[in-house]
Amino acid sequence: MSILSVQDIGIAFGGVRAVDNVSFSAETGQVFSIIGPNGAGKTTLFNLVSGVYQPKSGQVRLDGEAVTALEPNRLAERGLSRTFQNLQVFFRMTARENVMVGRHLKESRGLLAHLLALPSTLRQNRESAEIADTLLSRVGLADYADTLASSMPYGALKRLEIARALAAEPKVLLLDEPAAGCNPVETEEIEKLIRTIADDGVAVVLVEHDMKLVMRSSDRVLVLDQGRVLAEGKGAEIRSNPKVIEAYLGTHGTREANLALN
Amino acid sequence: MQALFSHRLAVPLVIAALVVALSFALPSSFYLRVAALVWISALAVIGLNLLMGYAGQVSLGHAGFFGLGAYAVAVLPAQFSLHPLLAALAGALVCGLIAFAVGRPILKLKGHYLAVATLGFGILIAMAISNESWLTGGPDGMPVSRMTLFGWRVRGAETWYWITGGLLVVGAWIAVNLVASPTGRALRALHDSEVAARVAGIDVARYKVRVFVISAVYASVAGSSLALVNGFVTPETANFLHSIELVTMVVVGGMGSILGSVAGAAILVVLPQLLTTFHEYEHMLLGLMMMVIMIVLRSGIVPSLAALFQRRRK
Amino acid sequence: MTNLKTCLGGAALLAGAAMFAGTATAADTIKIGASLAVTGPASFLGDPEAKTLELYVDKINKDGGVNGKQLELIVYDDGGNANNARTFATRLVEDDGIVAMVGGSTTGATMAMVPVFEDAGIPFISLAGAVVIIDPVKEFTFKTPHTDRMACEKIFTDMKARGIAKIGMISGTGGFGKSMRGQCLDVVGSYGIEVVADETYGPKDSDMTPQLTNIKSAEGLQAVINPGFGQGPAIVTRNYRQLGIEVPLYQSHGVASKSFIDLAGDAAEGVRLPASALLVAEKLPDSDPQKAVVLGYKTAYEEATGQPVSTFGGHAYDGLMILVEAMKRAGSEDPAAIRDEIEKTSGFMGTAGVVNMSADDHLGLDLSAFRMLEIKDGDWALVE
Amino acid sequence: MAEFLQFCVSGLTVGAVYALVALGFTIIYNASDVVNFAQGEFVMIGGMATVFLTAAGVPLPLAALIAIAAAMVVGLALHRLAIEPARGASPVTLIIITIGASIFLRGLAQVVFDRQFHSLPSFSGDTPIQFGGAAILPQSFWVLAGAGIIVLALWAFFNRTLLGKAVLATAANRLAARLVGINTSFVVGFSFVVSAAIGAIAGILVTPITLTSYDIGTLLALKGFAAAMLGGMGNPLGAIVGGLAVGLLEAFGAGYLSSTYKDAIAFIVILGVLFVMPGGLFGRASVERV
Repeated sequence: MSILSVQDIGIAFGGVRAVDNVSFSAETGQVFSIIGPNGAGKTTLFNLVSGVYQPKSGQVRLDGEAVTALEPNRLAERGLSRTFQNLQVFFRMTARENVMVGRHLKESRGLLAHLLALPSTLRQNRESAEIADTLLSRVGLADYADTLASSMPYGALKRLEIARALAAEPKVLLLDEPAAGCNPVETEEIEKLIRTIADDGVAVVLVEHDMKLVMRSSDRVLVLDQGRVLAEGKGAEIRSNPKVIEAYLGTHGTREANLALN
Repeated sequence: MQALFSHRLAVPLVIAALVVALSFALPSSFYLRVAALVWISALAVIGLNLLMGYAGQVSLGHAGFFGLGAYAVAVLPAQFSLHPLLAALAGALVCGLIAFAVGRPILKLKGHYLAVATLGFGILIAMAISNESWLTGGPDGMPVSRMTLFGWRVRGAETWYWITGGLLVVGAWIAVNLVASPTGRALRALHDSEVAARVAGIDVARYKVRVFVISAVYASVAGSSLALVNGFVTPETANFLHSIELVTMVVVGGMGSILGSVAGAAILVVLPQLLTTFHEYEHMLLGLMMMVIMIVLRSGIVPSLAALFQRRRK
Repeated sequence: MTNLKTCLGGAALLAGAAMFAGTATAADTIKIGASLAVTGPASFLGDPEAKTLELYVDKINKDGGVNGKQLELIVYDDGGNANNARTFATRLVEDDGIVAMVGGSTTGATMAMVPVFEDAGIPFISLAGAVVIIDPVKEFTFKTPHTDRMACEKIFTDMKARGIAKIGMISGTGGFGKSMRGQCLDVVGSYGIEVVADETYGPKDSDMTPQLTNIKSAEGLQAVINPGFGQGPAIVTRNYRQLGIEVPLYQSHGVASKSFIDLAGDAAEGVRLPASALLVAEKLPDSDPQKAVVLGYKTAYEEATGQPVSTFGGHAYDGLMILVEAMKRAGSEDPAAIRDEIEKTSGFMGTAGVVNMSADDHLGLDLSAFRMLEIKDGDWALVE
Repeated sequence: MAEFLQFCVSGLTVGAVYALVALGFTIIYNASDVVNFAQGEFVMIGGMATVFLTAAGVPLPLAALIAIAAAMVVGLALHRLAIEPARGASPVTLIIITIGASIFLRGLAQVVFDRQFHSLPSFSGDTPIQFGGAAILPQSFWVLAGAGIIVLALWAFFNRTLLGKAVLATAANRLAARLVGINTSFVVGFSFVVSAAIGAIAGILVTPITLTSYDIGTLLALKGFAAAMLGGMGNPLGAIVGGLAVGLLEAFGAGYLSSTYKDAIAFIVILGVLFVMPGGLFGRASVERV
C-alpha cells in the first residue's frame, strides 16, 4: 500500500476548477514528481494535500488513514511535511531556530517547564539545537546557524526550508520548487539532497520546473495541465508520451529531457 | 562580551541590577513610588509584548485584564475576607480562564479585526466594572485594604518598590525562559508565517490562546500590584485609554524586546512627571515626543539603539 | 559590597541634603498643593478650580501673604485619574514639601489621595462631591462642596411642594451622576415620591433621545431629574424639548454654571436646579449675608478669566479661604496645627454657604446652603 | 411605532457621524495602510474652529469654510511631518505615531481654543419636525444630507476623475501604481487632506446637536474604527453601513434593552459579526497564497 494516496481530489476558485479529479500515490523511498506548465495547479494540489486548502471533492490517505481536510498540524503529526514555493521562512529567527521549530512535534511541550526553564526544557533546547545543527550541515548551511533568516541569501533559504521540514522526521515530504532561483551548483546539491532523503526512506513528492532535475531524480512523474492529470508514468514514458510532448514539453523540453537521461 | 549579552539570563539580571542600583539613587519615597509604577507597568507590558512582539497578536483590551486583577484584590478581601495574596492569585486565575474562554474565537481574527475585537472585549470589562457599583463601587472606585503578611502590614513606598521590582525581575525571568523554549519558538514562528508554523506541527490556535492567557495573567498580576500599592482602585485602570497606553509602551520600548518593555514603561510613566512643569503644554509635548521617538527609533527604543550600536561596532 | 552600599548611601544622602537645602531656601514661603482634573472628562471641574486657586493665591500674596509669608501654590493636572492623583499626592508631600492640600476634583481621585495625606499628617480639603469622603470622618480630610444627598433632598423638597409624586430619572454613568442617582434613590421614599422610569447615559454620549423617549412614555410622569455633569445634561435638556416633554425638568448642582445655559440654549428655560447662591449673586437681596462673598468672588473670577463663574471654582475658593483662615488662626504652618484650626472653622461664609465644622462633621454645610434656582430668560432666578 | 421611528432617527444621525469618521479611516487606510487614530481630531477641529470663528464675528458659512481648510492643512501637515518621514516603518509604529498626533492635537486645541464645551446654533432653527409621532430636529436632516452629499461626491470623484482613479489605483496596488507613474506619496498626502475635510465637515454639521470640545476626538475615533471594522476595513460602502449600524445599535440598545449597557450591546454585536464574518460585513474572504 502507498504511504500517500490521493483520489479524485478537486477544488474550484470562483467557478474555475483549479484542481480537477486528480489522483496519484507516492511510495516510500521514491521521488514522485509533479510537473506541468505555470497555472497547471501544482501548488494548489500541494495545498490540498497538506491541508492548507480544503478540497471540494476527493480523498487523501496517509499511511492508509483517511486524512482529507485535516489541519496541516494534524497532518504533520501523522508524518507529512512540506516546503513552500513562495518562501515561508521565520525571518525574525536564526537559521538554527528555524530548524528547531521543525522539531516542534518531537519536543516536550509542557508549558510550566518552559516558563520555569526546568532542566528538562534546557536539555530539550540543547538537543533540538544539536539536531538542527546536524541538519544545517546536511543541507550545507552550517555556516549560517547563527544568522538571522532575514539576512540569508535566497538559495540558502530554500535549503533552510528543507532542513526545517526534515527536522520533523517526516514520512512524506512535499517539496515545492526547491531549486527555483538557485544556481546550477546549488541545484545539483539539492538534487543530491533529494535523492538521499528518499534513500533514507521518505516518500518525496516534488514540484519542479527544472526538467533536468526532475528527469534525473524522479521514480515516477505526474503531468498536470489545467488542473487535470495529463499523464503519469516513469520519466522515460512521460518523455515519449505524445500528449505530453504536444501539450507541455514541446521539442525543446524533449531535447532537454533526453540530454538529462543520456 | 557578546556571548554574555546574548545569554538568556542577561536581561533579567540587567533589570535586577537596575532595581538595586536605583534604590540607592532615588532620594525620596515619591521617586520610589514612580519607580514602583514603572515596574508595575513594565510587568504588564512584558506580558503584552509576549503577545504582540513575539506572537504578533495585537490586543487593545489588555487593560481589561489589568482592571480585573486590580479589582480582585479590592473586591475579594472586602466581600469574602480573602487574603489579598489569595485574591491576587484568584484574579490571575480568573483572567487566565477568561482569556482561555474568549481567546479561541477572538484570536481567529487577524490584524485590525483582532484589534477591534480585543478593544470591544476590553470595553465590556471596563463597562461592567464601572456599572456594577454594588460590587465595585462604580466610577468613583473602591478602597483596597492593606495587605498584612505574617502580621506585618505591608506599606510604604520603599517596601512596594522592592516587592514590585522583585515581581518585575521574576516576570522578566519567566518571559525570557518562555521565549527561549519550544513554546517561545512556536510563538515566534506563527508570528512570521502561520502556515509554515502549522506545517511544522504547531497547533496555531492553541498557542495563540496560550500566550493570550499568559499575557492576561501578567496584566492581572500587575493590576493587583497597582491596587495594593495605591490602596484604592478606580475603573480607569480597566479603560480603553489604559489599553492604548500599554500598547504604546510596547511599541515605544520595542516589539519583541523584554528590556524594551521596561524602557517603554519608564518613558511613558516618567515623561508626564517631567512635563508637569510645562503646564498647559504638557499634552502637546507628550504627543510630540511620542511621534519623534517613533519616527527616529522606528523599531522601538531598545531594538533601534541596539541596531545602531552594532552598526557602529562594525 | 557593604562598602559600595555605604558609598552609594552616602551619595544619596548628599543628594537628599542638597534637595533639602533647595527647599530650605524657600522656607519663607508656605507651600500649598493641589492635584486637579484640569484636563480630561472632569476638566470643567478642574479647570475653574485651578484658575481660582491661582487667582486667589496671587491676590493673597499681593496683600502680604499669610502670617507674613508668601504662599506658593503647586498645581498638578491628574486628568481625573485616580492613579495619577495618588502619584502627585506623593510628589506634593515627599518632594514639594507642602503643608496643606486643596483639591482632588473627583471623588475617585480624592479617595485615592486620602491615605497619602492621612499617613503624612497633612490637612487635605477635597473639592469633590460624594459623601464617602467625609463619612466616616478621617482625621486630616475635609471637603467644601455640598453632598449629592443634600442636592437630592433639596430637589425632592421642591417637588413635594409642587405636588409631584411620580418622577423619571436619567442619570449620567460618570462618578457624579452615578453617585447622585444612588443617593436620590436612597432618600426618595421618605418624600413619598415614586421613581417610574430610571435611565442612564454614558459620560460622552451625544444623543439621549432613546432614553428620554422611554421616560416620556412612562405612566403618570410628573417630573424628571437629571443627575450628571459636563455636556450630558445640556444634551438631555435639548433632547427633552425636542421630544416635547412637558413636565418639569430638574437638573443637579453639577450643571451650576452659566455655560450650561449657553449650551442648552432656549431648551433650558424653566429648568430647575439646586445650587449655591453664587450663580445669583447680583439677585440676592442686599440683606443676604452671603451676598458680599459671592459677588466678590464672581466679579474677581470673571474679570480675571473672561469666563462665566461656576460653583466648582467657588468650592476651590471656599477650600483655599478656609485653609488660609485656619493658618492665620494657628499662626504657624505646622500641618497638625492647621488641621486643628480647620476643624474649628465656624461661621465661615463661603460661596457654598455657612460652614460650621466639628470633630464629626468635616463638611459643615446644611441644607440651607442650597438655593432652588430656575432658568428664566436665559438667566438664573431664585425660586423662593 | 413612534418610538421605533424616534430611535431610528437618533441612531441614523449619530451613525452618520460615525460613518463619516469610518470613511475617513478607510480613505487613508486604502492609500497608505495607516490606521489614523487622529481621525477624530479632524472632527474636533472642524467644530471647534467654527465655534471660535463665529464667536469672533465671522459669518457661519465663511467660518465653516475656514475651519475645513484648517483641518485640511492639519491633515497635510500630519502626513508631511509625521507619516512621510516614517515611511517604511511597520504599521504598528505608524499607528503609534497617529496616536501621538492625536494627543498632540488635543493638547494644541486646549491652548488654541479652550477646555470648555461649545455649541453652534442650528442651521435652520430648533423647532422639531413631527413625523409619524417622532420629533426630528432640522439639524438631523443637515447631518444626513451632508453625509449623503459627501458620499456621492466621493463616489463621483473616485470614478469620474483622473486623480480619483489614481487614488484607487494606489489603493489596489501601490507598486503597480508607482510603476505607471502615479506619485503615490502625493496620493497618500491627498488622502489625508480629503479625510481631514470629511472629518471637519462632520464636526461642523453635528456640533449644533452633540456639542463639541477639545477632547471629543478619542471617542469618535474609537467608534469610527469599530464601524470601519464592522463594515470591513478598506471598503467605503462597509464604512458607511458600519457607521450607521453602530449608531442604530446604540439607539435601539438604549431604547429597547438597557441604556447603561448600550455601548456594550454595540460591541457584542460587532464581536458576534466578526466571529461569523472575520473580514467584516463587506470584507472579501481571502485565500491564503503560499
